[in-house]
Amino acid sequence: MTPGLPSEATPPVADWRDAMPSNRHRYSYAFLDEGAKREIRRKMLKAVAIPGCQVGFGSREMPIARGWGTGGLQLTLALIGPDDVLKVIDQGADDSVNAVNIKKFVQRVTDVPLTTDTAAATLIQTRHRIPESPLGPHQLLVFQVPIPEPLRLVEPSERKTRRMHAEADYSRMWLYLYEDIVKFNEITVGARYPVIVNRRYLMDPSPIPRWDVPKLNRGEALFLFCAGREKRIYAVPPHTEVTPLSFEDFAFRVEDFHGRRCERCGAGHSFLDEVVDDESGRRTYSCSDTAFCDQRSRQNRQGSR
Amino acid sequence: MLTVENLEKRFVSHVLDGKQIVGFSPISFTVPNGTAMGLSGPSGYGKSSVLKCIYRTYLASSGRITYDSEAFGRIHLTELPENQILALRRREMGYVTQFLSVLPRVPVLDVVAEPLVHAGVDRSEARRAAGALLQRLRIDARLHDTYPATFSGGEKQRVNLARAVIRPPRLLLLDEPTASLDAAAMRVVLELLVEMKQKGTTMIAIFHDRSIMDRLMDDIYNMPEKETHS
Amino acid sequence: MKPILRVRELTKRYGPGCPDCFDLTGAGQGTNQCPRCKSILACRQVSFDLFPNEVLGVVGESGSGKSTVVRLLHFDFEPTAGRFYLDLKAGQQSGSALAIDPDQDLFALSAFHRRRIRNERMGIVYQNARMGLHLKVSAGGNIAERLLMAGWRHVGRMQSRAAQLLEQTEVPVRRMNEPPRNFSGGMQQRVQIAKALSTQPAVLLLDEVTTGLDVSVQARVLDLIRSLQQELGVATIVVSHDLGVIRLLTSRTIVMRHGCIVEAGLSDQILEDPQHPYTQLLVNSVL
Amino acid sequence: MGLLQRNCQKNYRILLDAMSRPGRVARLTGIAEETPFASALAMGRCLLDHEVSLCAIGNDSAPALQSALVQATGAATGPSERADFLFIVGDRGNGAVEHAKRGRPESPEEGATLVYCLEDEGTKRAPASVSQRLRIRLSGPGIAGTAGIMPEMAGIPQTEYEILMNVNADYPLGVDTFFVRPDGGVMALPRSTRIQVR
Amino acid sequence: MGYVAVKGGAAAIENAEQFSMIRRAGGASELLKPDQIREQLHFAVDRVMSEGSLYAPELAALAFKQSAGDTLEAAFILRSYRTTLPRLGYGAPMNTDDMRPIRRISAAFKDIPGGQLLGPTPDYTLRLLDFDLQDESPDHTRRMMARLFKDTESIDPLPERFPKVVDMLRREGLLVPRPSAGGNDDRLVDITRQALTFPAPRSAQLQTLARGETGGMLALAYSNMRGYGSVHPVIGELRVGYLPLRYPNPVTGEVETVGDMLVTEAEVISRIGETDGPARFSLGYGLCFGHNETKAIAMAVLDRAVATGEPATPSEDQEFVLTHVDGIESMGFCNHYKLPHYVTFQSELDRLRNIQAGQSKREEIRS
Amino acid sequence: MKYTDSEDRRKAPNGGKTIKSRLLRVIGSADTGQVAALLDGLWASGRFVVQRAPRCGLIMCTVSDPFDTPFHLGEVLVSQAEVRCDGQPGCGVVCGDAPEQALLLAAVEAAELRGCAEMLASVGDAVRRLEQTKQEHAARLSRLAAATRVRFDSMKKERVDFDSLGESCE
Repeated sequence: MTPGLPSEATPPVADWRDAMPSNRHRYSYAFLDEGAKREIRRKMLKAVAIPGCQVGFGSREMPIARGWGTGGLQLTLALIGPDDVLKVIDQGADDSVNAVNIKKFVQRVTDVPLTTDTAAATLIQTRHRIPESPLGPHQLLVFQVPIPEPLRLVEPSERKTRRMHAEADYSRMWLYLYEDIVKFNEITVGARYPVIVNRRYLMDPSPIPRWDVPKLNRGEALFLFCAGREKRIYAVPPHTEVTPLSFEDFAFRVEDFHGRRCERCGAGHSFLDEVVDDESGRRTYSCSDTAFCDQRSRQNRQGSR
Repeated sequence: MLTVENLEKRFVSHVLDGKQIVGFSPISFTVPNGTAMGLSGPSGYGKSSVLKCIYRTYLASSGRITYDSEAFGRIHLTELPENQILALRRREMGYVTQFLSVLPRVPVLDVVAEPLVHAGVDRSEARRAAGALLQRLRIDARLHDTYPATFSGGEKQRVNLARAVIRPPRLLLLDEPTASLDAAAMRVVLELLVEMKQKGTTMIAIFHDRSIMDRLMDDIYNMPEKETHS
Repeated sequence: MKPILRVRELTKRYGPGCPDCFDLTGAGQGTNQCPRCKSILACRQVSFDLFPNEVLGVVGESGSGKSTVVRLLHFDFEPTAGRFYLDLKAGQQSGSALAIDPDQDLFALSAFHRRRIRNERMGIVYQNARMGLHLKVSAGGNIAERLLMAGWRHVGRMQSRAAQLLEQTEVPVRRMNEPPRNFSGGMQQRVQIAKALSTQPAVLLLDEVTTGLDVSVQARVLDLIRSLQQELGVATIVVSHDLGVIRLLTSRTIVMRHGCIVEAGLSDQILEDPQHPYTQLLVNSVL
Repeated sequence: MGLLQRNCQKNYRILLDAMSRPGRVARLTGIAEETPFASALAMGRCLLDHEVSLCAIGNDSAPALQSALVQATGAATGPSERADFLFIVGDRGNGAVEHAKRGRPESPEEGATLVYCLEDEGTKRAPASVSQRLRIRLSGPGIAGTAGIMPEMAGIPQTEYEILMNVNADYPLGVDTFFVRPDGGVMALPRSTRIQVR
Repeated sequence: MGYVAVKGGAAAIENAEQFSMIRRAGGASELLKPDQIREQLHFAVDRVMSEGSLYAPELAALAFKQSAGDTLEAAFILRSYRTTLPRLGYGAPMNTDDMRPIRRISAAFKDIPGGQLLGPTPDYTLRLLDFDLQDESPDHTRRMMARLFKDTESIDPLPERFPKVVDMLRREGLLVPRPSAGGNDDRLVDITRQALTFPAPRSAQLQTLARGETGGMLALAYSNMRGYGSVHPVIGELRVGYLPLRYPNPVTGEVETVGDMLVTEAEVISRIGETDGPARFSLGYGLCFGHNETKAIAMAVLDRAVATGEPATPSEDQEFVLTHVDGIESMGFCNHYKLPHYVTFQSELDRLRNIQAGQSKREEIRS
Repeated sequence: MKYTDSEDRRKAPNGGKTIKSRLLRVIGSADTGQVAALLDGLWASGRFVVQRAPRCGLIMCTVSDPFDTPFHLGEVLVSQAEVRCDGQPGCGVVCGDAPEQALLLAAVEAAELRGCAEMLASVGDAVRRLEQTKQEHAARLSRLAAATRVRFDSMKKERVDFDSLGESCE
């Protein structure tokens, strides 16, 4: 046995030809080698123990491009097992090309069942959205994060942002919002709205719309975030206080869909995509969360029957 | 009130390879409370240096200065911590030189009023008192809002004096306060000093004019000749 | 009278250090770099007190360690050794509710606590406005940053406080929403001063604040500092290589060279009767 | 996927869930209770390898656990104040917990992970633990409202909780703690949990 | 109408992949064999290995074939392949003194002990399109080789090792003993196992640069040489050669040479170090897998540039350089903008409309 | 771990070098068929067992820069296998994706450590042949490289006096 390396015992082989690896070019379960998984698992535990704190890790290269969800994918692969049911969404949709691509890859290396049904999933990897229907305690939501550092907006140097986190000095971020108000009489941050986790760390909730930010606060599920390119893992455990930055005289506000409804399922309380009709040029709206929309449509049909 | 014992000042100039220059040779004298002592002697005997040693602008080389302070009791000025010296300067000691030592770019009125403001007097009240004092010292009211840098030598001297006496100190050190005053101005200044002495201020003074010394001083100390060092 | 600020044996070394560092450097050796291990002792075993209401000068040529001292006190970087105490009961009450134990060495506190102390109890004005201000953020925003750090969360109230401070520091309030990069050097220093004073600090640190300004502008900024100091009574440390600044603002002065304090005394004494060869040289060079 | 790999994945999810819900007791799978240190070894296989260091302390069995862990995982060993993982056999750390790594302000995650390997004897001392359960309240992330310590996990004396409180007083610096029983029962107290002893 | 479903993504992806395969292999020409790529396109293979940070010429050639000649993409494939492999251990510390060079030159000296050895370089070849290559005959190449070997028969073979030019400077005390800034941190870290922190130790800096993207490093280094920086490089020595990989045998513990790697090494001397003390030359160091001189020199210049005390330009800022030279990361991020962003865009749209509404309302009130 | 050179210890009776170490130097130029034949020959003895099947893995190479700071240059793909000869383990590690080569190296090592070098006669012959071809090839390439050496005829001295050149670079 190679010193310093744990190994699974394999029975000795008498004929050398029998020992020749026939499956030499097959990938191992969940793609990552076990050492990589262990490191990611250790770091995830630390991230959960210090909510909102960005924990560095030795991000591995994945077969999808950096910036295309390699962080989320690494967490998914380090977490996933045969008991899981996986859902992958991008922009709220299960069928968008990126989500399909990731699903295809994970299934190829694990064989886990896939679902579009939010309630049926044990593990959900997402880009830019939190599902509309509330998540339960048995569920994990893994976010793909392009830029984990909320302070990057105001400070390019990692060395300096690290120090700001160490000192809980978020005045530069506050100042950014203050200046927004001075200039526009309004906070202009759209998605990626900065939040404070557990009254300590400023956190980038990944580019979810403001609509989804309140869902992070005191949720039932564990939220895990990972940026592959920037090599950071962080987390929001269940029942954890997550507050968006706001002023006493300028409150945090979610996107305004007042008076608009999904053309398909009629929902008036979900995040809506704006769609311009090819022919009429008319602006219409539809649910960004396609699984949610499907479910409502189904119910509508059943109801009308 | 103030006793000087074997006080001596030598300057060591490191710039000139450690050359020693004598400020003044050892002196001893006592100034009783409420009296005025004049320092006399030819120019170069170190009269001004004595005043500076008492005010701690110069560090004495040896000897000591005992002072009965209102705030701290009997103390040795040469050894007193700096922050206490500063407190004495603010509350008990005044020092008037022939040179302008006030701050630039501050209107005369504020320069003079400042010690009162420091003592907690309302600013407008302090300015009123300063105005009156300057008027008495024959500084034209039209000049009160201008900067003293533009003043003549005599005017500057009177501003200096006004600043030192607006809040009468217990001990007043005067270094040629009338050097460039005309006769009329000098008369006013002398009046003022007499008045202060009557109110109890102890003084140590250097006057170029021997007749003023005689009129104002209770005692005169003749500076000894400097010893020459090798 | 108790000092408001006490510094004991403050040392900052850059480099690995060796047992001979202290013997081979300092004013006596004429260098602050250890010839053996190449470490630089930017300041070494510096101790002094600052009293309430007082303005203390720190003078010396560039490389003497004077800026290092104030920047260590502002927690801009970590000291190698030394202790630092603030006794806020010794001074006048300031705006913050932050309590500090007078016997607590502040260098031993966590970065988080030090940051609060720095923000709410101390103010600094740097020579280079770029260090103290965000030049692209509005003047008002620069002041608001400190208020935000101290926990202010009301935009309207911050704006009126900023306006008040700018007025106090003679910056036209109508320029409040302009970024300081549009301002002259003197005006930038005023904004820095307004920012430093915004949380009513107990100690104000001024690091070569007028160096590099035109002489006339220099004078106006110094006047402003003097009058604000007199008005607010904030204990102040003035770092400068310029004896004129020291003469104008300070009552006591420390002279530094090669990281060491070579002389300390009343400012007029330092200027008129300097004792240490280096101070004499400094004073003679001015005249 | 091999059995070992499978158990590691399953147990990791259990540990992650425990860390996400402090005070909640879960149970590791694949624990053969007759094997000494089975629970601690299962945790070790799940989390340790040659990239991290460990140290076992506590009672006389500590050296045996340490060598078993090294054998099973290839982890390095180091003094308790530098170890990434600190296994405490029995119910007290005997002064080592106070000096465990707490991380630096720029990287608090460098703080150690503690594993109290409770022994059956200790955990069966029921009367003491019931009263203790009443006295210790947990709150913070992962806990809706407040929580207590379940009796089966209450195997350490109150002073040990007080030590943990002190070590984690300067949050986010601190240590994260698991308690594991011989039967696989496991509970976590991350540094974010506020422990109140009444 | 109105609802545009994003269904059918799976099929589209499949077809796109196949279309791309056909573009590569669907033509009339004979299909390339990885061996041909490894031997005949060796510069490309070397570049893929060094940017992919995996020395495996056969796999690099395969990746290059698969990516249809896109070196970034090929390096990326190689990098993600290494994610699946266990790390067996660490090689015994190597010293490039043990390199067996096939090329070594110095620009600092006219002649060096052991001589200037041009080796296999196209540096002095005119860059004229060689139309003879359009129809190269294997016979002709073989004849040429035979002649070449015959012509050189009388020449003495090279020694196994050569002295290093910088060692001579060092002996004379002309070289700074250590890089000045950021050089005190001697920790040996592995950036593939732990995220970079700043200031990064020297080992992390060199490892990051060694796997950096040639073009990106060249751009940064060029900015420094051209004027946005202060490094005025002189190439002390540039070497291309074989470095033995030494590894402790897992059974016996004895160190064995398990293979050779072709590497390029550059030692760049910059005029007069800016540190205090006696004036000396400072050194920048570059080393990478394969034959890639541009990268090694750019690396050496950047290594020296980031040692500048107070960074005034991007190429002097360690954090700036190290966070931007990785080709896999920058390419991925650049391309991720192709992904849909309509949720975030919707969110921005909401803000913008809100602001505009507020502005026009304020203007109404004013007028 | 303390690193020692394999050549120092475990001296083979003839020539001072073990067959394993000589094989290591030339195995890169052996083709797979040739290696398989050698393996078959060894296995015919019935004394060899594959303890651990060949697998690919990575070795991180560590190099020292001119300031003697070690750093990681990058990883190298290697193949590793473990073979026992009468219970004596031997390990083979070789660059590249080469399972047969790794096995052969492991077997040779095991045999040598077991003290049955006599079994390795056929391997020894193969090594000699490989050494000869490799040496010829290497010498030709080396002469070719030597031919690109720049000659400075104007220099009278055979060796350059560097002390006198020191100034020219300032």
